[in-house]
Amino acid sequence: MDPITLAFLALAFLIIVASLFVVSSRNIFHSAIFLILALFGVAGIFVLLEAPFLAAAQVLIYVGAISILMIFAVMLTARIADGQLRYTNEQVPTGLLVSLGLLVVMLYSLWQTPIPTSAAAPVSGAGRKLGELFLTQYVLPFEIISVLLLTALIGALVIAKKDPRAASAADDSAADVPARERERAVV
Amino acid sequence: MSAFDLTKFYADWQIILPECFLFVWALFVLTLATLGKKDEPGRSGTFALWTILGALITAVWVGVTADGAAFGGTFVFDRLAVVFKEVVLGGVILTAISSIGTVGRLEVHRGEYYGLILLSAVGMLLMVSATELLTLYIAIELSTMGLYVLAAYHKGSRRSAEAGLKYVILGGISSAILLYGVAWLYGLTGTTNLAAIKDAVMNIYMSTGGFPPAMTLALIFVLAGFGFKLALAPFHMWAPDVYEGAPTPITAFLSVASKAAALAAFLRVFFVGLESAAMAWTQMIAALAALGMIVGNVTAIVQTNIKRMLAYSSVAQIGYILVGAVARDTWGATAISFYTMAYLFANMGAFICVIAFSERTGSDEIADYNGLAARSPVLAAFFALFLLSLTGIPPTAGFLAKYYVFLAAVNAGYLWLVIVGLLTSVIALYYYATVIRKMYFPSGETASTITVSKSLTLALVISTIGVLFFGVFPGPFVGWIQNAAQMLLAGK
Amino acid sequence: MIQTAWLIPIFPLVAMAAIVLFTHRHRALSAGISIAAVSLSFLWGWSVAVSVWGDPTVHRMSFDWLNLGESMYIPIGIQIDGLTGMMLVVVTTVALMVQIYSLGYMRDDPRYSRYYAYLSLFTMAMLTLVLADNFFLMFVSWELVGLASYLLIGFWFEKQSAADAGKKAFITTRLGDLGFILGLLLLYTGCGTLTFQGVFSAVDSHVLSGGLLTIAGLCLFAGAVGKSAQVPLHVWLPDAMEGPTPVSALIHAATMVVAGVYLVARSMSIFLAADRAAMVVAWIGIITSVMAASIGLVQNDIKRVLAYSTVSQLGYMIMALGLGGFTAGTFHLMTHAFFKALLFLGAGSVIHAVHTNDIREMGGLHAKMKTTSITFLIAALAIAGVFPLSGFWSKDEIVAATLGHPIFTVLTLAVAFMTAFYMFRLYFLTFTGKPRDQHKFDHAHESPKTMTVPLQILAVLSVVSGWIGLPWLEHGFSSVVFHEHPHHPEFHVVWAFIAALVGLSGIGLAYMMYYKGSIDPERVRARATGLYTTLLNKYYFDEAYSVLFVRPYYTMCRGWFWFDQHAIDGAVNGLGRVSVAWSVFNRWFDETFVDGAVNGVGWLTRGFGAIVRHLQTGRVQNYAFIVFAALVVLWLLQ
Amino acid sequence: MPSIGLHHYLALSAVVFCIGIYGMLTRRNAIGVLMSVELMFNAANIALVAFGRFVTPQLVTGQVVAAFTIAVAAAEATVALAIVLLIYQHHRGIDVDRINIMKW
Repeated sequence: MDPITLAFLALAFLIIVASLFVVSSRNIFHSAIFLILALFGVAGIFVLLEAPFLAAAQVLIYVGAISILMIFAVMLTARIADGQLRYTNEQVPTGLLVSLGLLVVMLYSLWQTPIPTSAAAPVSGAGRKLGELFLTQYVLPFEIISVLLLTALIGALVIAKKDPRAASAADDSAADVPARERERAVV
Repeated sequence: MSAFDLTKFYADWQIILPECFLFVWALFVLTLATLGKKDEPGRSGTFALWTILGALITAVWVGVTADGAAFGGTFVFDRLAVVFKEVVLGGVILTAISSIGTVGRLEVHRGEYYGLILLSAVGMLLMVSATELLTLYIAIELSTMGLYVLAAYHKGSRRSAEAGLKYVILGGISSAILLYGVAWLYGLTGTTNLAAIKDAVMNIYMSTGGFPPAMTLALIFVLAGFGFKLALAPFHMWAPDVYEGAPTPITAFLSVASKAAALAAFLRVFFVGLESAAMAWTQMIAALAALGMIVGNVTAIVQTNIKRMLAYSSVAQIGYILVGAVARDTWGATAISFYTMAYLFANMGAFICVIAFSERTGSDEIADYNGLAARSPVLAAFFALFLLSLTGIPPTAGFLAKYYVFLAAVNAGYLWLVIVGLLTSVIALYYYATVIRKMYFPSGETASTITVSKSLTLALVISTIGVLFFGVFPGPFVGWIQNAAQMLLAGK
Repeated sequence: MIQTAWLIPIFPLVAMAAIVLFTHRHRALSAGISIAAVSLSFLWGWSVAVSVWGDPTVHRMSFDWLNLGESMYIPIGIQIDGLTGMMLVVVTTVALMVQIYSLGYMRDDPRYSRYYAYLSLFTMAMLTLVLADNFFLMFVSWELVGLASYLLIGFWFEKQSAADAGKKAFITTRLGDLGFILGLLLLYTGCGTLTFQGVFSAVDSHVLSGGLLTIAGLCLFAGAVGKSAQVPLHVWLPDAMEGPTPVSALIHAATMVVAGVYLVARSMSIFLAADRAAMVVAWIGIITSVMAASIGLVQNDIKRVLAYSTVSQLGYMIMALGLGGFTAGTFHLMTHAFFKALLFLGAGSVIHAVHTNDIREMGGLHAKMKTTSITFLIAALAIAGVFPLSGFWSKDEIVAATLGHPIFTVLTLAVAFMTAFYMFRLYFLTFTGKPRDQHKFDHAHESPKTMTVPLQILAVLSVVSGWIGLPWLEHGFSSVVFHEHPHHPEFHVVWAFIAALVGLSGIGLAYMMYYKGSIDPERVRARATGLYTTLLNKYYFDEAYSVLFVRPYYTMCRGWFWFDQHAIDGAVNGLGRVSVAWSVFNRWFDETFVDGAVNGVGWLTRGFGAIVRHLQTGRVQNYAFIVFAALVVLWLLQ
Repeated sequence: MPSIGLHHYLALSAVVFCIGIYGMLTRRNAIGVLMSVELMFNAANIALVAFGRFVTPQLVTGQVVAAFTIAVAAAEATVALAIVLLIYQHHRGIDVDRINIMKW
């Protein structure tokens, strides 16, 4: 067994197991930790696929930013850190069914489909090439993504910023519920 | 790497001028919002309006002067782009006008509201023109990103927050599904450029005499991604809840501008990129269109909230629009584009009526529309007109749109789909007529009169002109659309 | 005049716009504008009709409305030939009479201006319909006619039944319209055009296959079935009597309901080529005719008798058209329009006087309202087919058209008999004998001039309008209305005699039962209780819809719901709060079943919707589940 | 065992995608749901890079798309988490299946 195969198997195992823990861990904080593990694994896969730049980006952005953000959010919202009675909803059997069904469908499609692969060696200096492309062929999406990030920034700011009316917000929402209940009673 | 080519640079950026215009002014509006101590309600709105008008004019100007592709064929400004950009910008203008009241009631973040609308509109404009999957995908994300926030903009309201959450979660998975589909298309064809995909798909078909299952899977994934943007059944589930919870101008924005942009992208992807795989998706689209018409109309009947009713009705409307897609030819593309146009004015108008009504009464319940004709004859007349257009009663634009769509489908041999469409349109008539009846044939006493604010009246008048003008004098416009559709299909 | 014929529908359109925009606060002015406009249409219409009378050329004027080369070409234009001329005369005349009549009849109504605006809208749409030179424009105005009818039926919306009736009419006829538009789409894909000229020449040159032609013909006929209230979509017309009586006269007797007849007559070429479709037309016509006439025998509401009479007479026309008697059908259309409008307006006059619709509370009114009584009598004689009134000539042609089909002949004569009988039952019960409600009788009075003058004019027309069909007239009806397919029925003296005799015997029976009293109606009723109740309940049509559609549907829904409750709910757990759903469903069922009324599709889908909505659980993960499940299902379906 | 090829990577990607779906469908915690969505994005990225490596090794299209995707996912996560915090303010909890005022 060559080292590539070995590395792939190890990484695949790591990713799958970590992912399974992400979706099934009782404690959401543990889920976040396993997510970081899985994301590291994906970065490893990128290395195997000879995409070092991407692996770096994965670690920096995903592991460094997104996951940390999630952990913050977990801490901000976890009133009772653990010991939640039910961490899954009632969709477990059907969810399992559908995700397994889709998995079967995907794997079957994969096996039945010949994909024309090229034996050519991957381009050397992918990172440099990427940088070039960002500024030439893909300059438009590159610009758009900056607008996108700006939008997300402003949006998150608007949404997350404490509203001076936050106190009254609770009243509003309290008023919401009876209205809905009334409506339901009419129905 | 070639040397920097200034001419090409200019040509590229000239084509993308409307988007740039909109973006730069969006930044301006945003800056203004942070500068002002107490943001005047009308100021950022006025700026936004001028911005959009400017973009509209720019779009027309670019459409007239610079016809062609840019950025290495990832972005085009063809006639179809002009048509849909005008539709999208029309939707944005009407949204901006009708938001004035809503924004006035916001305590904070007034400027950001318009800024986000404009940024989202930039994404929509880009969607209309993108001819490459990556650009398209990111444009879609840009347009949705602002909408997530806007849906949750009434921060004091639980419903609005809930709308935002539902939208962002389902948006996220749809985005992932779409991305997965894009990945597979790329893997199977080796490219992300729609024109190249078309050839590659043709090659796959020629060499194997069919499509591998993964191709079908990729198609389904991409379709599901678009289904989310279009609120096409069964991917529509988010729509009623988000429509109900979001601020009503945003609901209108979602249901019109966002869908129009998605339809343009749909045309580019399915009528051009996946054209040679048509046999694999036509049946699917037909089934989904039928499902949309049935589910949308049937569920709309039992609604008691007007926004939910309109949400389900727009699920049905998307079904009608996609009836045109089974034709896969110039007729189909023309029918879809014209329907989108008719739908823009009618649906937008209907939502503006809802805004006008709830601004004065604070209610979105259908029951409260009882006797509206006596309380505000003008508003009731407008609303009735828009509902009739949605039903497809002449001489409104909705009638011709339905006629055109059905004609395209009959011509393509999908008689059963047309029959489903016609039967469900009777159901649609039933619930629209219920509202009209409530307004005009009231039971019991009616309350005080309702006045409509000036800005909303303006928006209503614009919509009415649209509904009637394209219903009565569609000739030149439809000719133009048809021309656009021909050019799209010819691959120019 | 022909050059400016396009003005004819413009006048009422302008009137409507003027009323809505400017004069709706001034009652008299609004009415005046409306009547002035329709008078202009009247003058234009008559002069156009006169100038095309006997002129075999078809005048066409059109401009491009939508011209997109091969894929889409829809001109908008008008076409004037004998048939159009005749329709113009009918529509403008009746519309003018009704509008004048309404001056008196609607005098005290608070929504007077709105009423005239609606009438103008209707007149505009109807005139466009008869002037159209293509199916597309015809369909557009067809829909507008339906809309105006909806508004006018529900005009007195304070009555719940009126508002319901309006909606019922709108939706029932809309069902027929589906057929119309489907036929239109089929014809367009087959012929590449929708102009009458283009379609009919394509049909004549056998461009279309026989099967397609039959289907297209039946689809068009479905439109006619809805609009002209033929079985099984006739249920809306009697309910439409909730509208003001002049409206009933205009829309539900003389103009809108004959739109279907006009459509079939106009599409003559199609039905001549598709004889199977034509046979269906004939059968539907005669079934409708017999059924409606027999229901008319026992109704006690003066307007409902007339409503069923209208359905029955429309069936007559449809049947004649189906049997190839195009002249007969259209000729009867014209004469019927005049005398039926007269009957309705006369009934309106009576209702105006005694404030009731029930003939059991009338009687002896001849003494109080001579003009109404005499004009009503003339109309009744005309519809009964008494020589030499208009009905005699047109009915004779219908009988002549059935020759060669013995069943049709017999049934036609039976309907003639029943028609004469119920019409004179109505007449005798209303105008002769002793007053059965002395109080109402005492307050009765002749209507004002604005109402009686239209009655008199229509009475004259009811007498003379048949004479243009005199068989020995050189430029008679048959030779002018259909130049392209001239159809000269022989005048059958024998059959004319038989038909007249049948009519007279119907009158005679009514005379004996309700005037002289030599036969006691009660005893007849006692003898045939079953039949009587069946008729009184209109053949249980509404109930049958309930049994045939609603109840099986209910069972199905219950089965589905059981499934929902036991199987899906356990699995998805999102399919809803069962108890609430159950109560929603029960309420829906109660309303549907207890009300007993079948408001058609609405109720059915409502129940369906009540169930489907429960998929919308409000929980985002259930939604996501549906998304992913849809992915799998779609893949499996491929 | 054959050497590792495109299909292996794709199979891995499919498995991760479906695990993400499962988590998305069953977790009650809104942040858990978002984490599952991130897994789905990552699965798509694996597929993209693998396709790029094996189908068009001379181009780096797959990597370009994946790089953009990471940015998109970041933006999406930011907005989503902000909305989750907003929900938390209203409901004092972020159980997705309890957020159902609007339905039917």
